[in-house]
Amino acid sequence: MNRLLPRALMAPAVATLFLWMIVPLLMTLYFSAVRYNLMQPGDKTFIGLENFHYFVTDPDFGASVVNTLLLLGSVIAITVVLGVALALLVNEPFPGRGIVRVLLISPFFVMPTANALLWKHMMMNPVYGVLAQVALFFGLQPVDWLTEHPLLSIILMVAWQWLPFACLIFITSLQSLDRDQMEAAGMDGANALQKFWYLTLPHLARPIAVVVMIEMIFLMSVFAEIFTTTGGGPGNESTNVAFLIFKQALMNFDVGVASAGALFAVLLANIAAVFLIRLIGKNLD
Amino acid sequence: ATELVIATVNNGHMIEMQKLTPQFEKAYPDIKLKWVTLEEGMLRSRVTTDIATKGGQFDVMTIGMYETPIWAKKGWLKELTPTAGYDVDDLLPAMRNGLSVDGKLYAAPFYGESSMLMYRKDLTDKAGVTFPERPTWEQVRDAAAKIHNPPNVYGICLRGKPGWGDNMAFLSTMANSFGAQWFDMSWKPQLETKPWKDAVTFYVDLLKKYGPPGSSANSFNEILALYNEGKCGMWVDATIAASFITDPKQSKVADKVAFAQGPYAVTEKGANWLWAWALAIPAGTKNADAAQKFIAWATSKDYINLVAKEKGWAAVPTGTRKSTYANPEFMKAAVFAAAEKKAIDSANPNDSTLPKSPYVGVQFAAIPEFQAIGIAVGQQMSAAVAGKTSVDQALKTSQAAADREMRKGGYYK
Amino acid sequence: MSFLQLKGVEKYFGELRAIKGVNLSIEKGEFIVFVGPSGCGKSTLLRMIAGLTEIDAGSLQLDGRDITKLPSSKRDLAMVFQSYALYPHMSVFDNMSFALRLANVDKAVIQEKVTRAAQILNLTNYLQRTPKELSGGQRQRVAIGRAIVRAPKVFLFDEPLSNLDAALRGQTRVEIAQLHRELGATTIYVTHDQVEAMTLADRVVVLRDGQIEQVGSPLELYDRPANQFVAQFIGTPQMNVLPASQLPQLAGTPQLPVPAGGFVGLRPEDVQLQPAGQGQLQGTVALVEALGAETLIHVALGAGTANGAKLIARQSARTTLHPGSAVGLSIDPMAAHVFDDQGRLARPAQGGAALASAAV
Amino acid sequence: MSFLQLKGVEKYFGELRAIKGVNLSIEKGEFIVFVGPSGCGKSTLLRMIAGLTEIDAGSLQLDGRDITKLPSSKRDLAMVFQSYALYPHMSVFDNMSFALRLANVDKAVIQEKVTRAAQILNLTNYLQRTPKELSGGQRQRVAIGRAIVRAPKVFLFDEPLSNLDAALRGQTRVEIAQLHRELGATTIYVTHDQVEAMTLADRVVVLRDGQIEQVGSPLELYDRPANQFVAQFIGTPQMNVLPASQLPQLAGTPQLPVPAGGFVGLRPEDVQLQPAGQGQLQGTVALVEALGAETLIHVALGAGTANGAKLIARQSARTTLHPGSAVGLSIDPMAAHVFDDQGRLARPAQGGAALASAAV
Amino acid sequence: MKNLTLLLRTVAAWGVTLVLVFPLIWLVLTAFKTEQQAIAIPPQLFFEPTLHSFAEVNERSDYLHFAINSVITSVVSTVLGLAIAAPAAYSMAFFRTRRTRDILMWMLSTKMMPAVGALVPVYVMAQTAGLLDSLLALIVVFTLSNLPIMVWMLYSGFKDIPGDILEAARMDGAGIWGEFKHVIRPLAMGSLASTGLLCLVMSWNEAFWSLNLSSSKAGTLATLIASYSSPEGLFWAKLSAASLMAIAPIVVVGWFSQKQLVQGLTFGAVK
Ligand SMILES: Nc1ncnc2c1ncn2[C@@H]1O[C@H](COP(=O)(O)OP(=O)(O)OP(=O)(O)O)[C@@H](O)[C@H]1O
Ligand SMILES: Nc1ncnc2c1ncn2[C@@H]1O[C@H](COP(=O)(O)OP(=O)(O)OP(=O)(O)O)[C@@H](O)[C@H]1O
Ligand SMILES: [Mg+2]
Ligand SMILES: [Mg+2]
Repeated sequence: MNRLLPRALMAPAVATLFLWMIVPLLMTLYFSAVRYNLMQPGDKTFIGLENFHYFVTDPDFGASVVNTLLLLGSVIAITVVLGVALALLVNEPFPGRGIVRVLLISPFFVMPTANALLWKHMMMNPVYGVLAQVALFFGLQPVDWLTEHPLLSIILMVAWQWLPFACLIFITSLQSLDRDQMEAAGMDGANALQKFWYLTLPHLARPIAVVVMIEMIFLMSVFAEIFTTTGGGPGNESTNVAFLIFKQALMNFDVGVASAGALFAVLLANIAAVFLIRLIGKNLD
Repeated sequence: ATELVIATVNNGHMIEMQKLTPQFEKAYPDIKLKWVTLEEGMLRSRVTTDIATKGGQFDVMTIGMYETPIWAKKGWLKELTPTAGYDVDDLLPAMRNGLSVDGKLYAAPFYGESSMLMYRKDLTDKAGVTFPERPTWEQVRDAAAKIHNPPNVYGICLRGKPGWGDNMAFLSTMANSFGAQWFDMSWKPQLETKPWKDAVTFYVDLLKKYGPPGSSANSFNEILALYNEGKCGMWVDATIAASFITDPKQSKVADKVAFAQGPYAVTEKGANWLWAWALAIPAGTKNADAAQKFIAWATSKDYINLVAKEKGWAAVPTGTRKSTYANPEFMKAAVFAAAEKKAIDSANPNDSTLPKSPYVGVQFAAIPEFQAIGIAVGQQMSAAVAGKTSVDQALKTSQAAADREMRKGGYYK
Repeated sequence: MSFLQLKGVEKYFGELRAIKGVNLSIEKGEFIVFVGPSGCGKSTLLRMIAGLTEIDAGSLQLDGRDITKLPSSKRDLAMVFQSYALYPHMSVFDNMSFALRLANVDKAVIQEKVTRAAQILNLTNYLQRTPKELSGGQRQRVAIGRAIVRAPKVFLFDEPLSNLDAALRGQTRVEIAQLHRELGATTIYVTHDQVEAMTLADRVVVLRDGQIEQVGSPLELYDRPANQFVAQFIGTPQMNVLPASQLPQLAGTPQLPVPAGGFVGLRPEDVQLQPAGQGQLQGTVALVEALGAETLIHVALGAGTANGAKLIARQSARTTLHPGSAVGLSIDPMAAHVFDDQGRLARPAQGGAALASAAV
Repeated sequence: MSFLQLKGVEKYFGELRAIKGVNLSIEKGEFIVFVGPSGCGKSTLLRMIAGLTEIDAGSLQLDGRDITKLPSSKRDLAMVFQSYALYPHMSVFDNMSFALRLANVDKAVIQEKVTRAAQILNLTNYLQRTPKELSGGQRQRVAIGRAIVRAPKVFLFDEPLSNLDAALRGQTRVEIAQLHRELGATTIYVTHDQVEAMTLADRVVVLRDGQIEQVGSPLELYDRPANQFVAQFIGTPQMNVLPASQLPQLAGTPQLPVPAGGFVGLRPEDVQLQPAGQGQLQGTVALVEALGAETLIHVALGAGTANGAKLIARQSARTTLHPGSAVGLSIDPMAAHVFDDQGRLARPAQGGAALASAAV
Repeated sequence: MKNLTLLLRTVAAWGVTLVLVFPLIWLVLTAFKTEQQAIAIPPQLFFEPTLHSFAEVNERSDYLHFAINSVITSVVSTVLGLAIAAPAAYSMAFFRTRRTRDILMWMLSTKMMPAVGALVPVYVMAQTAGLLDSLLALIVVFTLSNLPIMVWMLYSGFKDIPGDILEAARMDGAGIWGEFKHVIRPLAMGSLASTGLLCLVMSWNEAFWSLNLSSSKAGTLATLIASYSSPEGLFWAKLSAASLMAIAPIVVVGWFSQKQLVQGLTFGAVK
């Protein structure tokens, strides 16, 4: 019974997840090897690796990989850096801290589509948008965000959404920072900055690993924001792998190529994950 | 009662139709309507996924002139069999043809459109510009230069948002009038030919000099908002826009608009497009009878009268029936009516390019591969407008992309 | 003037006056131990010296310089926390060298100092481990090592051994004593452990309720406690203290004059067991604790004394007594401490087992 | 047959043979204490009895029934964990009544049992608090209370007092002794504290490296340790054990015959200080620890003995000696333990301070 | 000095916070404007609020219908997810083996395939099962896609429970279920709650699957927004109203459970 019980408890989760993974994966594998366009189904002829060939030779492919990594890297960097800063800021008491915390985490609860629409139409619109109005107020030329800095705009939107999450986790973690250690460092002659660098930051290593891991999982497949705002453009400047697959699947309706792309994305994600686990893995369990 | 699930786009006329649900349900008490209203791109992907996988989630679908013939040929759509009272022959021939395959009607036009030039009479007058019935692009550019006065008003607003139904719809017609075509008779893409280069160069210049900021992200709805705010001096787009910009409830410039036919450069052929949002029944539905009834209702003369009664004649869906244009009340209320009818009548999907082309469609080519090509090219054009790439480079990349797709589609080796 | 001087130091936590005007002079090189019941303010006082807790009133001088307002990072003190407060992500070496690195000390010098400290503390083989790979005692030594590499003006220890098990505690205690002898640094040490206080201290400071009750060498406190509180706080098992009225046989005799309402205090080793019937007091054995080298006998006093009075006797020899055995107790009146009705010492013990002239 | 019987019990952790065949019989009502160095397997053995750790070989019988494979929830034992392991989300009452509630005992009965246990443990006023609102000592008592309400067949304690401070520890120790007298329940108690082991145990089991070294009453172990290990493990300060070769003046005399390569063991209380020049041994004082009631004198043996040999002497009287003073030591050879070259006891002490006939 | 620091901190914290939530504040303000006010230049901070946009949104699509679907799918998938994840996490935390870490990493890796890539397979599966446009399909998909994170979070939370408390319960006669019910569940309430909350938020906000697997019956609030995601003339106020209606419930839930969330999101960081 000692051996069986743990497995029995694990079974539902493992089994369902396995099915959830394996069935689509197998079908995806199959689709990726046949010609399958939703606009003309029926003739699913086997074409070997042609779909993969088409996917990786897509003119947007290189850019999309770069953009994916840029998006991933920048958002993670922004949320971690600002998240730590914010968490430190609100970790000590000040008037209204409770309200500030509540407000601070609000963007996390906004659904991605609403987030994108909000930014696209009400913040970044070059004519009516708040940012344009602010620029005009200061006598500046309004910036056409989505056209001139499409990827940056996407990064801003996504970071805006994920910052609260990172912040929340860091706040949690800071609460368990040992006060004695801080005092000991004080007695050792450390100033505030040194305390942060030598104590707080190492203490945050684990939550940072958690944030990086979770954000990576979610950011790999960001496309709603892109679809709603820039549509991957102009050109391919804000196309990432997920959006490229989306385009193949739901705009070109080429399921074969999209499946090849999805497999590629799985590969990419796993490479990133392996790399990441090497880097921060021991912080994760 | 039967529940009909209707997928539709979030355009003004459709939303109006949705609001009239009670009227329909009163007339057909055993049918209940369920609406799925989506943005155009999402609608297209939802509907395509569903019909292609035989998902059967929808009983009535809103589709366009592009999908109708393709899907009908595959047998994915049920033929429409309206009763005599429906008066099929009242449908505008251009529309009926575009939605029929082998003489059988597979989708009923809910509203139809062509494209035309909509300009601000007050501004052109002030600038001393007058347009002939169908102006040339040169004339349009000169006028734009005179009117341009940012940030109060921009010379001209044109579509720039990438998408085969967005910027490419407009740009294709513009290219047609410069003498261009998508494919030659051996299905080779023609994007690096001179007419395309001329057209795109002209387009990009025009928008860069006299367009509003953010043009590369603008499509119909975005520009409509700008236009209604009085930010656009001119606009070449779907005729259906006319009913909105002349509606004082929405538009600040309702009384200052005038219309001309779509501008041309080399030829008038294909200088304005033809499109219809139409209602069709997927083959897999179990509620075909009810769906037939609903479509007959929604695209009937009575429906148009109903909208007229509720919202006034200026707000009725246009571009579908001869009888609408024969109605004096409508002609009086809709200042754009004549121009619109003329535009629709002048469009011919089967002969829209100066050189002979193997495909059907004015602003598209009705082949499955066209979507992917249109999207890829649209993306390049949008990038060119945004100044992210040169026109030559954009066309070169476009040509390569199109070539890739056509090869993949097996049109040639 | 002395090396470290506290003058009228006070601390308020809101309403609570946690430290109520403490005056204390500490000489250079002294080993001072703070003892007192839980909550009496030992840690608070130590933290005020360290600069971790603000001083609300009074002044603090170190080496002739007023440091009342100086931040702790500038005071040049080293503290060993009860919780060790090691930096969990740093190796032992890094933990120990942290302060020096912050002070930009030369690498070679750091290396040398840490190596020496590690040698003294027997940590040489663990320098590359992180704290969680160490046993409690080793961690403790790292915490001490972190303090000694700096050669600070004053060492502060807050119950440094309380987390250790008994064996390790004894061992580390000896190490600390040795260290102090070697380094000769001024040290203030908070503990609630009797043995630590007695063996380590040059002077013990007994605190109670934010105030100093008595300051003196360990044996001074043991032999001449200023009051009943100190008397009972120092020594295990604690001193037997009984109201004089419960000991009519003893109290009030010429050798043992007790003020009205006063108390008599007897160290367990000054209570001698006799066969029943002999000695000044009679009682029954309640509990016998044989510890090997010594035996503790709990005796409930019998008739002639008030109900329930208990005395503990301690003797080196084994006993054959059992709970229930009747027994007599003989007490040298000169070995008794006398306290007045306020608990103040009225007369210290004049002799007794402990003070008996030593064999040598 | 005895109440609780361990027969050839073994435990492997992977490669590590943590318990190497333990045989032990425990009688009903006995108070057994396990002692031994850290890592010797005390906890493991206790946990095997509790059913928390599987038994890999051997058998375990309780009250005539084989319970080797029985899950712990069915064994009817109660355990007091070193960490208390109180349920942090339950009140004291709920903590104590948890087992009874699981067993569907009648409400009124639960109420009564808990009330009584709370009375015994002085917890009546805290029944509605949660553990984190209690002091360490109170938590400890709750943990004990949780065990006693159940009136289990056997009580298991795993170092229950190690988290307490010295004062509380002494107090709780007395309470446990009293409880055991009152309830008379069979008890197995793990500790590394000398005093606890000596005062509480009926029999002490000394473990080392997964094996039993010796079983016996506390004084048996103190007086007749089976080997050098037990001798040094029992008693603080520990027994002085020196190779016979370092004590030529003593070892090998007729009163103290020592086998070749053997050792001589001397309890500190059996080492008498003499003025320099007198006694069998000469040395210099290295350290004096005055504990009040007693004094420990560390003496480094001088010329005539091998380098660095040290002896600790313990005496009740104060001393005027200082580190560095020359001193003589006299030793009653009969008080010495003799061990052979394997460390096994060759001859126990025949007399000495501790065994001197008691005054009474 | 102290006061100055406090002042600076207060000003900085409030400043940053207001900037960060400004878009949301703006969204709320816009929702109560008329369309004309919404795009007025310069932007209006003070105006007479109107509920017109809300009425319009509600007239066009039955808000309550979508909201109820959202509530059902997110709550049920959360509960279901907890029910599946908790035993697995329990097993991983208390019966740790060498495989545990690998299994956890594998679970997390299943989340890395972009949803679009699996659309057609999942669509076909749902259709085969006859589950298109059903709440059940959404619930299953939400549950499964949240499962890895839930297992991870709960695992971390469970690991923080000292093992000896469980042993104490065992000694007290608790079986495996008793242990879970009386000890683990109450002790892990914090992490169960925060895991549940996070899951609730993720399910509520899920847009891709709800959009693609539902049509009329099972649509959630995320699909409601989809019909406002391209402009229709003047639509800023309507868009704001619709967005506000879609996000308000979950944001409010988030606000009220902020404390819970902060305490539970430890991912095992409390040592
Ligand atoms: N930060 C604080 N806020 C409020 N009261 C405090 C604070 N620190 C200590 N106290 C109170 O001040 C008094 C002295 O506390 P202190 O920690 O100095 O006691 P202690 O002698 O070290 O006790 P222990 O032996 O238990 O460590 C106690 O009553 C305590 O409750
Ligand atoms: N779960 C385990 N897995 C592997 N080894 C273990 C485990 N538990 C104990 N051990 C090993 O078994 C030996 C005995 O451990 P045990 O905990 O019984 O010692 P102990 O006598 O209780 O020590 P302490 O006094 O430090 O508590 C040790 O070497 C220990 O490292
Ligand atoms: Mg303290
Ligand atoms: Mg142990």
